[in-house]
Amino acid sequence: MAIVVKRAKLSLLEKLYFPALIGGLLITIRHFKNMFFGKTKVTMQYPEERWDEHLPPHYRGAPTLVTDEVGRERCVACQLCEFICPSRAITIHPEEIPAHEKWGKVEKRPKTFEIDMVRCIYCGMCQEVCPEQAIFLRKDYLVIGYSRKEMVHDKARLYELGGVMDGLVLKWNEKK
Amino acid sequence: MQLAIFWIFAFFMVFFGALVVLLRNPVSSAMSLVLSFLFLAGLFMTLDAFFIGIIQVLVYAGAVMVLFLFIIMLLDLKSEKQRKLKVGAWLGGGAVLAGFVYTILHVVGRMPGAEQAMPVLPGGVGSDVARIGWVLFERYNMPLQVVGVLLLVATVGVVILSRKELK
Amino acid sequence: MSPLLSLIIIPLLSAVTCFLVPSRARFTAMLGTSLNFLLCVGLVVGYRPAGDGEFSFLMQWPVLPGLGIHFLLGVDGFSLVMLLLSGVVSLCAVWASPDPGKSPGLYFGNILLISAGVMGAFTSLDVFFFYAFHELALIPTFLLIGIWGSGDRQAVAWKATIYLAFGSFVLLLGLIGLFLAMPGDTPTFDMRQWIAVGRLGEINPPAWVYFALLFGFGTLVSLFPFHTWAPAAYASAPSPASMLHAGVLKKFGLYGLLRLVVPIFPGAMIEWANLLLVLIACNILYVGYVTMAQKRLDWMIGYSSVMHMGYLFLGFAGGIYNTLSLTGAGMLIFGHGLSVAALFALAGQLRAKTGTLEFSELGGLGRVMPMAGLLFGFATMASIGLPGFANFAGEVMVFFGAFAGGGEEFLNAFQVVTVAAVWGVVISAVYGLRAYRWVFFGEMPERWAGLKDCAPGALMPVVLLIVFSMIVGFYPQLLISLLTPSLLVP
Amino acid sequence: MVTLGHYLVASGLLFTAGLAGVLLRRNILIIFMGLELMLNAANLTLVAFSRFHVGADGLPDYDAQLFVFFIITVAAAEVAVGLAIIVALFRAKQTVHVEDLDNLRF
Amino acid sequence: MDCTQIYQIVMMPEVFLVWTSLAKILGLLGIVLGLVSYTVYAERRVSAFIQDRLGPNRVGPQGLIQPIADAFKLVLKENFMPAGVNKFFYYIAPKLSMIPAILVLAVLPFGSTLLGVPMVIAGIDIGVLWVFAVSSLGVYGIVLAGWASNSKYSFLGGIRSSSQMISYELSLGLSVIPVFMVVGTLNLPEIVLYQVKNGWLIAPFWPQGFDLAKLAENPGGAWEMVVASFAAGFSLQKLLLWVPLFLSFIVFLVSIFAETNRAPFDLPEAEQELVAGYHTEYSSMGFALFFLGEYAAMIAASGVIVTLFLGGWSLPLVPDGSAESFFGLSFVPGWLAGVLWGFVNIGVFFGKVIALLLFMIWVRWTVPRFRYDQLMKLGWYFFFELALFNILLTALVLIFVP
Amino acid sequence: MNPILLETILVCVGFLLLLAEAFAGGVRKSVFGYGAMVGVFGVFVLTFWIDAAAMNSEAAYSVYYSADDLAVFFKRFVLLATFCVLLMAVEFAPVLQKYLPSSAGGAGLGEFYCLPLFACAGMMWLVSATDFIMIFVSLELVTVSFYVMVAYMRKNALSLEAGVKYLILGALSTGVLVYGIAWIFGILGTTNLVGISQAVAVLPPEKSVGVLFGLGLVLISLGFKVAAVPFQFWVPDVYQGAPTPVTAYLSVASKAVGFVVLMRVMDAFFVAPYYGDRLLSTVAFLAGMTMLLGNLAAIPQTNFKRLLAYSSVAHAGYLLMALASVASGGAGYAIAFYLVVYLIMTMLAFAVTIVVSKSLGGDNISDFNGLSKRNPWLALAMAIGVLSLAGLPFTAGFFGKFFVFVSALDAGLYWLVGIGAFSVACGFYYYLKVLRAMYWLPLSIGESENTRCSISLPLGALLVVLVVLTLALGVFPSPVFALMP
Repeated sequence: MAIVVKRAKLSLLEKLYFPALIGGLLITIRHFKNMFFGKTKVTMQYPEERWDEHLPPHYRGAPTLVTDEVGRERCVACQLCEFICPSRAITIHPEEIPAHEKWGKVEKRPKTFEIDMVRCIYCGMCQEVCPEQAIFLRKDYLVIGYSRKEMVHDKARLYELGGVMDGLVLKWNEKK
Repeated sequence: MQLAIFWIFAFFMVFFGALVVLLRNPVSSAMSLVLSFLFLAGLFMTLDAFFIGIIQVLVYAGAVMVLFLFIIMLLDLKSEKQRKLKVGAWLGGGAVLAGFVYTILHVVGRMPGAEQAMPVLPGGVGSDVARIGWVLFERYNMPLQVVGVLLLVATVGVVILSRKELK
Repeated sequence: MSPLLSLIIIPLLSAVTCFLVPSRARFTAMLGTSLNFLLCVGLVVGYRPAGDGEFSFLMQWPVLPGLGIHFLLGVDGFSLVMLLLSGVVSLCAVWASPDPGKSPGLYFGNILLISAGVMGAFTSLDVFFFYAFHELALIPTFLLIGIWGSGDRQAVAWKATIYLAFGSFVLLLGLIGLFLAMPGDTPTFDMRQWIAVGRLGEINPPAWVYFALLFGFGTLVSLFPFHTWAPAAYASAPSPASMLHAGVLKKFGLYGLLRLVVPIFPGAMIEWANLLLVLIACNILYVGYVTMAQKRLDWMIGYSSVMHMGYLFLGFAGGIYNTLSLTGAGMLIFGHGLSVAALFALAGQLRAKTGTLEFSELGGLGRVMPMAGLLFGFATMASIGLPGFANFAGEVMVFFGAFAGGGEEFLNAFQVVTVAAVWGVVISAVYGLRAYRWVFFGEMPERWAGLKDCAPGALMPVVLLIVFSMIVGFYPQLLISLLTPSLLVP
Repeated sequence: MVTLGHYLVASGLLFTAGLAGVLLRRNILIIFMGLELMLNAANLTLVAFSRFHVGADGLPDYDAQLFVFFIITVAAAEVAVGLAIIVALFRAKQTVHVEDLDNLRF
Repeated sequence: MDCTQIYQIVMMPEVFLVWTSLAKILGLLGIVLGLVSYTVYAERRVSAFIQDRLGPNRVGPQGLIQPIADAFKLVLKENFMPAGVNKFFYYIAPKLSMIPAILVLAVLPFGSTLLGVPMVIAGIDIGVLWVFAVSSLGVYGIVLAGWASNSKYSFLGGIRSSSQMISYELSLGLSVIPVFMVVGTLNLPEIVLYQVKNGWLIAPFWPQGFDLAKLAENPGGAWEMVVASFAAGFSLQKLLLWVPLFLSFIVFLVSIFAETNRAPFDLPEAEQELVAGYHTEYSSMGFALFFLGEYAAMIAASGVIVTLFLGGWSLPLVPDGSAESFFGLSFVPGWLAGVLWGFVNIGVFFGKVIALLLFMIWVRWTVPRFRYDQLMKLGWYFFFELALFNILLTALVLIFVP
Repeated sequence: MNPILLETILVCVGFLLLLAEAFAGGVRKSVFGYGAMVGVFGVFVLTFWIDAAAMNSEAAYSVYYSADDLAVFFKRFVLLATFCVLLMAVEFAPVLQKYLPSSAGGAGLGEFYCLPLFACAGMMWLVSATDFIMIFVSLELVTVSFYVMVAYMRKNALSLEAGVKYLILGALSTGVLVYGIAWIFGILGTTNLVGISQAVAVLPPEKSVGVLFGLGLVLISLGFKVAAVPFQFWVPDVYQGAPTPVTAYLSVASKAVGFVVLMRVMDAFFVAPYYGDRLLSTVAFLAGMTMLLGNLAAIPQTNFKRLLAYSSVAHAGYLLMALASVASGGAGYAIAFYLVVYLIMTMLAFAVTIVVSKSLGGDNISDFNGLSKRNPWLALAMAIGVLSLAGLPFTAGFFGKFFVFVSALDAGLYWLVGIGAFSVACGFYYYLKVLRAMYWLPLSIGESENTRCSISLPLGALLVVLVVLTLALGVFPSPVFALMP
């Protein structure tokens, strides 16, 4: 059913159109003036000014892998993040940790861990799902590169970005 | 110089005038007509009829032909398909046209004043617009009124004929 | 106001009344025509010639003085004869008309319009109205034939109307030519002045005018090559229309010829006499033979009426030389009008009774319709021109006049044609009597056994016509005294 | 030297071109354009005559230019009405070809 | 051939006319084309400011080199021709839209005189008519572009544009008639001169009769002079004329918006409805020409408005280029003073034009777009009648008020 | 009263009606029709008070506007024609309405009643015009009004076709006219008819070619306007397609003013026998062809309006014949009178056609079948109308033809008269076809005699008046002559 919207009845002044027009012009010129004399401050001059110090605590940047305070990989290559990732940005090849390694107690670790940043949508589900609290979205927003290849973060880069994270639950700690 | 200008303008005027008839695409025809009118306006200017020349551009090129173009586009007329050529009609038409051209040449050829050069106008007489204005309002006031009524009738007519739904 | 005006107005008013009150149309028509008839008789009785070439009962209204057109009425002897004829035939036509069936108002109204037209034509002294009144009959005829006619009525009506319209238009052109040729500064359409000017020889119209008039009048009277419309039209038309048309209206042309052409074109008439005579000979002999070949009564009567026009033209052609011929023509007009009207009336009755007029289907009707047979015999004899009927007087005068017309030379054209014309009488006797025999004598087909004789009311008009014819036939002087003064040779 | 004859012949040819459009083309719009060409040829003739026949004061005859003015005005009105009719026709018959205008025959 | 001979040849009237005209044409074209590109820049900047943004400010200081960068970008892009277009008209349409706008400039007096040369390319008697005639040709480019592109959006844009321009040409033409009735000439330089003498037409009781030179001679009596000149310029007729002339100005201004397809009448290129209207299918230089054509038309139109209503190159205090002294400065010789004043006049003219351009930009980013039927209604039912009525009003004032 | 006020008043009436129509919402549209009629009639009455002396002879318009007797006579003529047309238009409204795209009842009718007023004013100007500029301008006013009126029924393809054809041919004739005028102006240096006749009188013969050329073109164009063969081919289509009142208007008023212009133009050139002779022979030739072709082509027609169209061509032929015989002196009267009677009888025929087509939905001759049984009086009126067109005595048409032929014979145009006689006979043929349909032929199958055509009171009155006039002028034509110049 069609909905009939009644037109508002305009007064003569409104019908004349010009007062409203002038009113509008005044509004826009005020904006112009404020902008012109620098009263309005809304725009950040980006490359020179950066967001970094203004970023809120809950900011979700690029996903990264972290090590614990002792330099261990926290990731156990459970592949839950790969599974949950909505845009299929994550690719993990697990491998067994050879027993001769220093932290050879647990059976698996990622052989390769790649996040395709062209696909990543910064949703944070990988962080949420991670049982080991090994993957974190950090505050890096400048994810740039000259080629697609560069946009794929491999394990080394992920750890480089993620750095060390300590003070977290370490379920397998005693085994390590 | 004058002759050269004349020849250029006249040639292109007639050339584009002929193209109007010869081209198959109505839009091309219309645009040729516009060009023909522009050169015609140029010829008017060579005859020191600036006002007429400008009015020519203003009314014909600026309004009438836009209207034409508008209508052609509105009706979405495609290039004319090659309909069956009516030889009789073309021959008859051609004969009439040839006869007409011959008549004109004959008449002009036999006209005593045709060889006369363009008289020089006295200098410093001011704008021809003003003089045409004077003639218009002093001498031809009544035809002007008649034209006014004519325009009124045309307006009413166009509204009647083209309005989707009469109210 | 002249009584002549009432002659025109009565039928007109009656016609209008017929249109308005169709149910009483026949009565109205009878009333109107009777009145007119009585008026005509009264006029004839009361007429006292005012002098040679003078007219009585004059009345004049200016219509277009600038062009000399007046509504001018007046009569002399000749017109009175024509009026009498019109009066009688009009009355008889209405009287004898069978029941029209559909739209009686239109039917009788049209008949009355024709009547009014002829009355007007014969009383007008203004050439313009003389012509105009004749045209008044054109459309009523068209309608009468087209609606109530028989046979191939539509085509016939069409042909006749176009023929007549064209002929009369040429006639009009001729009249205009004559008008323009009139001497003097004041234009006039006054017939008296035209005649006077003609008699004085002051006018010399161009030759084409003569031919236009001859063609125009000739077409109306069915002169030989232009006659083809006539038999068909008469055959198809309802009987009153044929009666009026063949009996009266057609005579308009001759009236005009005698009235206008004779005084004005003596020279042309003499110069082109031979041409005219050839046409007349054809008219009598050729058409006569064609008449003999007819297979139907109505066609026969139609052709016979065309053939008899030859005699009239002979009278006209000879009229340039002597009055006798002209008077004879006038007389013959009267006689022929009566006889042919009577024949058509009877034919109409027969058709109404039997539904056919084919000779091959008829025969022996005299046994069941004795009165009709008797009257038909009288009418046929009148038509042949046996003594005792007006036709005879007319024909004799025409023959004498025309024979003498050609001058002293032995066997000149006039004499040859007159002899041929006399032979024509024989021809007409042959076909007339043969038709009489075929219809009323001989073996009667079974299907006609039940026929009744015509009602007296239907036969009375025929009686009236024959009686008139016989009166004049026995006492021609009655008309001659009226005709001669107005038909003096210039 | 430009003479009156030059202009007259030019205008005559333009007129002929217009006439050719009217006679030879079957598209009403093109025919209409041809008519405009004819009118303009007449305008050129008028202006040429007016320019070559100077009056006593040495000026062109402005009556003719005025006439041209009227012609242009009237032609514009005519075009407006004409195109309205043509559009209406197109709406009714979906054609602008004179050959398709065949309803009126006996 | 020595220098004097060359000088003589150069100063022959015909030759002089030719080369001065050429110089003027080149100069004006340079200015206008520059102005065009910077109007585009201004549009972007102003719109940004109005919307609390900054706009282009990277290329060059405050982004001032941006137009040049844009130009390079456009030229270097691929000139893409879609399938199914009518090639000839597709190719020619952008040119057609550019040419008329530039031709209009020919009759605009963009300055007084410079070394005795009038600063107008062609000071013809039918100047205003020329403006209308030529600007009315501008529609062809748009219409043909719309039609030739073989795209529905373009086509609709072209159709809209043509009917819109025809409709508003009426009120445009009618609205300036009061000006001619008051001034009595169609010659644009003369109209400006009239305004120099009698005050701007937008405000006909503008002071008259004093210039800065006189003021400089008698600084003490400055106030009296100003008052006196106001009084001299004032009359009842002028006061009353102000009404119709102001109406004229409004109608003309609004019609110009419609004629140049500017918001709020930019239906032919309404982005939300028609993508970009008639130039949807154009890229590279074709697109650029349309863009430039539009802005050139704006400049030309502003020039016409300035000339007709806003006193042309004149400021009340600025004498024309024939003045003998420059602010009474003794070290400036007479001829130089003239030249300087000439430049000042040119500057004044373009200053006014720029002001108007800014105004147009300002309006564009303020007013929402009209609906198509509203647009037509406004033109035919309101401005047309208003312009007619205005003529009548002017005539009445001119006749009945002395 | 100054004669120029007449047209002014008429235009003002039209203007006011248009305004009233635009702003008065609920008024019945026929009111505007009657209003227009009142206006026309008022102006008609005013024509009897005009005083040519009131025209300022100093004024500019006196050069190209003449209020001589001819002009006044034809002004009245045009006004009467407009009056009849308006009456018929009111009657025709339901048919018109059917073919207009309108939701509201009566939309678009108001304009239909106003347009004739403007056309009428144009024609009044035209008959007064003595200058080619004025002639052109007012002629165009008339023509443009007719473009609109002819194509008015725009949901009817016939009307539109007629409109387009009239448009093309009208514009063509305009172009030719203008070109012709340009040449005449070029050689003679003036557009004023008086000036032309002065200039022609002293023109050296070697200059006459151009004038002759221009004059020929003007004649061609006016030939289009008066529908002379071979420029008649638009006539049947346009007449058939146009709304019937407009057809009547076109065939009467537009043609009449065309003849007035033709007379005025020819008059200007008669001072020089060089042109006079050529003009006369040309016109005579045109007249002959027109009569012949008009009549012959009318014969096979089955549509009554188309028949009337050809008959109108034929009548143009008779008029041209009169025009060709101006040597006789009475030709002017003949033309004027002929046009008057043509007005009456054509209006009569068209009025009946409107009644019939409104009731029976068509205007073919077969739609008249058996009309005499249905509406005897209507049939009688029609009969009188067509018989008058055929030129039967005692109808006005006869006098018309009579005068024409008198003047033609007077001028010695015998061959033309011969053609004329033949044409008249043809004319009888096709007019009788209508008579045949009405009186002879039975009703079409499935129709009863009781379905009568209803006639409204005003139209009935008009019919009666026209019939009476037809008959009265057939007997007594002098009143018309009293009004004539």
